Amino acid sequence: GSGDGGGDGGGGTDDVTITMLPKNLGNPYFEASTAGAQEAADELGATVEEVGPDAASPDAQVPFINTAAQQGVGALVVSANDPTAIGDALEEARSAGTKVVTFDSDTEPQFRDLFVNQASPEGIADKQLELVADQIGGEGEIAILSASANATNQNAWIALMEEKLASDYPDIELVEIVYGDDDDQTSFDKTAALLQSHPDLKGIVSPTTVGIAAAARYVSTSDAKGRVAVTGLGTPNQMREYVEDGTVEAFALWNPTDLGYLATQAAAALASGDIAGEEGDTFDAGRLGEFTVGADGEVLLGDPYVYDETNIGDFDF
Amino acid sequence: MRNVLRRREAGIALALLVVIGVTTAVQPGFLLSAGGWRDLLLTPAILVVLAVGQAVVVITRNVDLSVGSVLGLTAYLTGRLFLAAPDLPILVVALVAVAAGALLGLINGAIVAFARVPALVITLGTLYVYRGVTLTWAGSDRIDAGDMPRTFLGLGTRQVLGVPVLTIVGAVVLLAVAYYLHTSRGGRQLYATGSDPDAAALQGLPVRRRLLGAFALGGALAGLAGVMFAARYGTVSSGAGLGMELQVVGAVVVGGVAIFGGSGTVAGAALGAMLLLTINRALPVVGIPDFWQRAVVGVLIIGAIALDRVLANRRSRRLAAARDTDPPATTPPGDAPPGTGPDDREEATA
Amino acid sequence: MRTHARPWWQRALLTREMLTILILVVAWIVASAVVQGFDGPLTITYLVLDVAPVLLIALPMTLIIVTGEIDLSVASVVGLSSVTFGLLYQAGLGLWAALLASVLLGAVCGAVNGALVAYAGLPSLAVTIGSLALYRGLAVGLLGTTAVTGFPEPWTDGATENLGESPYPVITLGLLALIAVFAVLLHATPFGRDVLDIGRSSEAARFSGVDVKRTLLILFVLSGAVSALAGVYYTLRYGSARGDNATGMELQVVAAVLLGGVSIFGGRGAIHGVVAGVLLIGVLGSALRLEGVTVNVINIVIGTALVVSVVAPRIAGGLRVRRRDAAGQRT
Amino acid sequence: MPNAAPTLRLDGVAKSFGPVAALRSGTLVVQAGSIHALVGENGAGKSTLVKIVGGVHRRDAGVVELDGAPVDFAGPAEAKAAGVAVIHQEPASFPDLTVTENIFLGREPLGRLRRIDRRAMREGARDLFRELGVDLDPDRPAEGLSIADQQIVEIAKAISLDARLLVMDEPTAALSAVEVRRLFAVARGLRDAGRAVVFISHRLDEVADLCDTVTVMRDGAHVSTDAVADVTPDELVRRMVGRDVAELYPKVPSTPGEVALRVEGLESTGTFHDVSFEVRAGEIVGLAGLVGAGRSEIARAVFGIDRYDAGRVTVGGRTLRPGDPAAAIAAGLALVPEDRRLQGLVTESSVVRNVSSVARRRLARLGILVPDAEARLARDWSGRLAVKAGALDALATTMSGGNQQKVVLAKWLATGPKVLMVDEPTRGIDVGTKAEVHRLLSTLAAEGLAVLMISSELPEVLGMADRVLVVREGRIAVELSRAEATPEAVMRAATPGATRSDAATEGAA
Ligand SMILES: Nc1ncnc2c1ncn2[C@@H]1O[C@H](COP(=O)(O)OP(=O)(O)OP(=O)(O)O)[C@@H](O)[C@H]1O
Ligand SMILES: Nc1ncnc2c1ncn2[C@@H]1O[C@H](COP(=O)(O)OP(=O)(O)OP(=O)(O)O)[C@@H](O)[C@H]1O
Ligand SMILES: [Mg+2]
Ligand SMILES: [Mg+2]
Repeated sequence: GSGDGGGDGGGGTDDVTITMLPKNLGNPYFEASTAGAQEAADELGATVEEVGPDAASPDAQVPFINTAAQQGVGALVVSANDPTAIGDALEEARSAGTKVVTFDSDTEPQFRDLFVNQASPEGIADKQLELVADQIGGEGEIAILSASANATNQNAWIALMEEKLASDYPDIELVEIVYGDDDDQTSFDKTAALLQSHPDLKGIVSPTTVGIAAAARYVSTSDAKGRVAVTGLGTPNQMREYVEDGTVEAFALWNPTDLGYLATQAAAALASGDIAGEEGDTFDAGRLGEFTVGADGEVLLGDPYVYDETNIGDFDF
Repeated sequence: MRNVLRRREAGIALALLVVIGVTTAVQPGFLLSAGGWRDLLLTPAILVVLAVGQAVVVITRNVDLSVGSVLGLTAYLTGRLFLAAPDLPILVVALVAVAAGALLGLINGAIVAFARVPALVITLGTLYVYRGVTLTWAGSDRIDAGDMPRTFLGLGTRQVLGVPVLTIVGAVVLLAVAYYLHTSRGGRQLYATGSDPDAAALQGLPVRRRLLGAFALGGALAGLAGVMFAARYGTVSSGAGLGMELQVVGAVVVGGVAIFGGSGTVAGAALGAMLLLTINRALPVVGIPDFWQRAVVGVLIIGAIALDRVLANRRSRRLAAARDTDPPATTPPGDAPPGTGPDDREEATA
Repeated sequence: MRTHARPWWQRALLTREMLTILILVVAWIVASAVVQGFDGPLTITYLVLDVAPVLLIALPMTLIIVTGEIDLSVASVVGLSSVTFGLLYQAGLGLWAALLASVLLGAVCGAVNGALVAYAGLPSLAVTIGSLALYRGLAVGLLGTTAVTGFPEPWTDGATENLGESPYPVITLGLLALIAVFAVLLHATPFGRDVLDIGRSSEAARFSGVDVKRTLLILFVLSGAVSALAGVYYTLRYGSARGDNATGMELQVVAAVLLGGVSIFGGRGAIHGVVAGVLLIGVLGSALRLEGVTVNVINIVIGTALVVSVVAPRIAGGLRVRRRDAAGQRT
Repeated sequence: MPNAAPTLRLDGVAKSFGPVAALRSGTLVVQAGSIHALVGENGAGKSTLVKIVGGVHRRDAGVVELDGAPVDFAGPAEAKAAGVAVIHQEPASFPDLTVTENIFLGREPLGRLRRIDRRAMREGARDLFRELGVDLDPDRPAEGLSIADQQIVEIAKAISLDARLLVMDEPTAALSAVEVRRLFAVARGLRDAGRAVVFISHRLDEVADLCDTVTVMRDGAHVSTDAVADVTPDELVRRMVGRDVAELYPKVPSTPGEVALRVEGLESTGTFHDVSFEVRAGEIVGLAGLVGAGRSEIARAVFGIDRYDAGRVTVGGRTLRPGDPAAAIAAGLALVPEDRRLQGLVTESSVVRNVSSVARRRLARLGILVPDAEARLARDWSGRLAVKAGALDALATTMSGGNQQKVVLAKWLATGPKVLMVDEPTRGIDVGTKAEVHRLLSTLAAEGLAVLMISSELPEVLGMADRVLVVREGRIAVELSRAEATPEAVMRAATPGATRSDAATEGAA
């Protein structure tokens, strides 16, 4: 590795082309991360192009990965819809010389060069449990509204939350996990079903931005408002309405713009040969400062940030 | 015929009551809480409106697969209108969306009627096209609750005398269309057109106008459903209504509208929509995991068509028997039954 | 009496299939000239890999649509077979045995559709919308939140590997073989003639001694089995058995078949047209993606192509149609 | 009257369908208060002319006048509005609508707020049926109506239009004698009320009975118009064909051989009962009876299209599996069904495909069809039967009825059958082709084929059959030898509870 930490020393970034491949288009979370990617690319003089399927499924992502390989782009920044299903395509892209950076949702480590992690899974799980425990007074029934049943990151967080619940929160019972497929309507209807089947439910944790907004929308208009707490991971714009009307007390999220920014910086560093993605490599990520590659090729953005009534007005994404 | 049809709709209504009854027995809140009662009425409202429109199209022996895409486009349009002109009266926005839906339906209808090409193919094409237009227009943009007026979002959940506003909208649409189909010349001609399009042309019925009307109505109702979607869910992304076409067709079929046109009622279609969604909500309550929902819905659809076949068979047997026992005065007596043994009926529709 | 009203070259060229083939050739030439990266060897590799499942399923679908029926449950059978293949492998069954069992299950799924359509006489459009939900529900229900992965390398590689140094994946051979089988079946066997006759008049076919019900059953079984085969391919290609694999693919398949000139009313269609239709969608998608065109525009292009492919011949023949006054033609 | 403009006047009307000139020069003058017969061979252009008058087709050239005023209908609705009612050759009813709705479709009586007045509509239907002397339930769906009843609904519809011109395109083809008489009474009533009626039929006896004027058409052109009383049926036939018809029933004598088809105790609940008979090689057996007696059903069951509850069918000593037409074909059975376009032919297929549609299984080598084998077979057989078509790849739908029937016969003869069942082999076929078909059947029988002929035309049965089986209410009422088979005897056996005189009249009809 050439990890001398000098992103500006590489000089090869101005002709780097980067393809940004989110889970799906039409998702404001990824819109924010792509904005960050664009920002980084502008600073670096690289070009970034966002492509993606209209529904979040791995088979729909593969043709875009193939296309990136055909075009011979310098780097591919992707949020994986499945840890293995897109692996082959990624490997082919890498063998065609494209550097692969996953962000937001990882593949198995052998398929990519780097994973830019928004927050450590433990950090995310802990934060959400903290929030919900706080909001329901430390005891009662809670449920989880997840994205799709196969989403890697969701499942990892849920597993950690279950562990932590068992050890640290004996009075909180997780009664059901449902899947809203990151679809507004499905998530909305699943929330309704949750409240229906668990009349004593005290809180809903939704570790996905689509889910938490749908859950908040449902709860805000039902008699569960004020009785059932909604928290999880959401974006300020989607949640503003529900924080203001009191449905939601507080929720968490890292800054997706920063995440896209960091992933693009890392991708550019890889593509220009500044780093190789080995553990211990360091690179300069513009306004975010210097980052070090950790074990398994992971780069950690930081801890999730808690949004509530007091600070939500400061954000617009 | 009336009686049999009535029995068909009564059957679905009964199934619906059984589902509600059983689920309520397991979990009283399903019906007997304020939220349960509201959701029971509110959840199917959008699908009911779509199913009524689809039923009219199917009655003419066509199908409109683009309704999900039309819903997505008009729901997004609704949001954009509010963003562009926050002071626009809700009614105006709704009318614009309905008109847009009618226009999209009219495009389908015009291609089908004038080029004389199958609706299944055309609307499969416009399913992609309309969705593509929404995606292009919206990109990653999304309409959030904060983008739309509170009063509008309120319509999505408000109740009048214990009945949600959207449910009232669905009921009004249902009654109006049912009344039209039953009591007007145009309505009967829709049935005739679906029953035998060639004969309709030979009779000089305004087949094209009827087809255009049916598709435009279907589109307009999909547009209305788009407005309802925006009001109810509060967020609209470019994926709104994705894949809904098969659910709507499923509801129509469950409701006893023959897929080959000419028979069935919009009331049946509406009941079919209610049954599908209520079962969806009931399953988790009675302890069947989420994942198996679709399987149950599939069994329901197949069961409904099979039931229709049984009823139709029984009806033709009855008609045949009537001819045998009570021969018309002029036809020479004879006990040769019509070519309507079970074998024949199957061939006719296979 | 003359055997043919038109000389052979007119009969060969003035067909609906030729139109699709022509458009395919033009699209290919234009893409090679204009789209950067399209003429590379990877294009062919990815094209074949991408269209393989749709192409596979389109073959039996062609025969089904030619009889005037339709099978919308195919993508759900892909999902179900993917799940059973994965589960059986996980349970320790050999891969060949798992493959065979999955294909058998697909055949059973097809047989259920076929029995309901042919023997119970239910409309296939409605039946297969029902079984679309049913089979997908079973697939998702069986596997729940999990996905089965970790299939042996030789198998997963086999699904994507190229033939030696050529740009053609190994599976090309299998695809060509199946295309040939279905082309012969439809165009050069008495069975294929029966299929066409059923599409044009199932009553007349029955009076000619065609066992209409059995023929339909066979077609649906074929459709189920081939879809299941596509499901296994899908699983191996992505190395992941999931209940939601290939969601929505049924409409792609139908679109490709219709683009290939098969009449949705039945009685008309040819395998070569369908192959061209499938490839056309693949080429358009590939070229547009390379141009950085987003999925929405690709949707619009495919949708428009479908509508135009049906409407254009009508407009071209519009004068004739108007003069013949179709209203009276069918009476 | 002669000074007033005729109700309908057509002059030099032409209509082509692509290359087919269906109508070259249609000329017809119909006076008010008259019933005008229009006769001609199949494909003479009668229906095409009717469709132009009814607004279904638009003419390419010529003049159409109603009461002296030129008209050019853009659609059937305009024709209706102008007082033209047409009963088309193929009744087109809407199976899902009730009989009443079928009759009043598009013209429903309206009540308050332009809503349909269902009671008035039902009363209207009742009145019409009373006038026609039929007893149909106005509220039953049209689905499942017999062809005869469908035709009656069409007639009721046409009458209810209260039109000044009523055109009936072969309305009697499916009607029983009683119904025909009722229809004639209605037609005469209309005539006496000063309306004009056009009547198309291949049955010249009906023409003589009902009409006052007759127009003959041939090859899409007008041939002659005369008072009915002035022309003999023979003369009409000569004009229709344009040549003298050789003998209509050229019966070739032959000696019956082995039993080729044996039917024993065939039973189908509600359809036919205890049907037993034999057909020997070289023999033509006629199956006579009233429409609806169940003859077609017997043939369908024997062939395996329909299932039966009891009994046995043996062909050439081999017992057939019930409900399996393929097995019947393999044993040497062939059925020319009664509905040519729906059952006999795949009309959207070419002549080649139709002729080879059964025999092609035998043409396959290792399951694959040898190129051209089908075309060779088709060329051979269409040549032998003198099928007239532009080319062998012409679609069957473009051919005239008679040629279509020859294609159906060719398709079955190509299988080399031992037993040929023909159901209404000459229904709706012109006299020239009819004679050809008869000669063919006769020759085939003489060559050793066993023929079972179902026909509602008594002269045909009597002229062709060696033996006649009379079916009444699903049972074989009597078997008559050629010598015993007089019209009276057949009709007496066929008509349930008929008096002698009744039977005699119907037999003559
Ligand atoms: N469209 C129809 N739908 C249902 N049944 C019909 C229809 N047409 C005819 N039938 C019934 O089929 C039977 C046979 O009718 P058809 O007029 O062919 O008499 P047939 O005795 O079978 O044959 P034939 O007229 O040659 O004697 C009759 O009982 C008639 O009521
Ligand atoms: N829609 C059409 N397309 C092509 N050819 C047609 C069409 N309609 C009729 N013809 C042809 O026009 C000619 C006249 O047909 P038409 O039906 O008028 O005869 P017809 O005198 O009524 O015969 P029939 O006694 O059999 O009813 C026939 O050769 C027929 O094949
Ligand atoms: Mg005619
Ligand atoms: Mg008959």
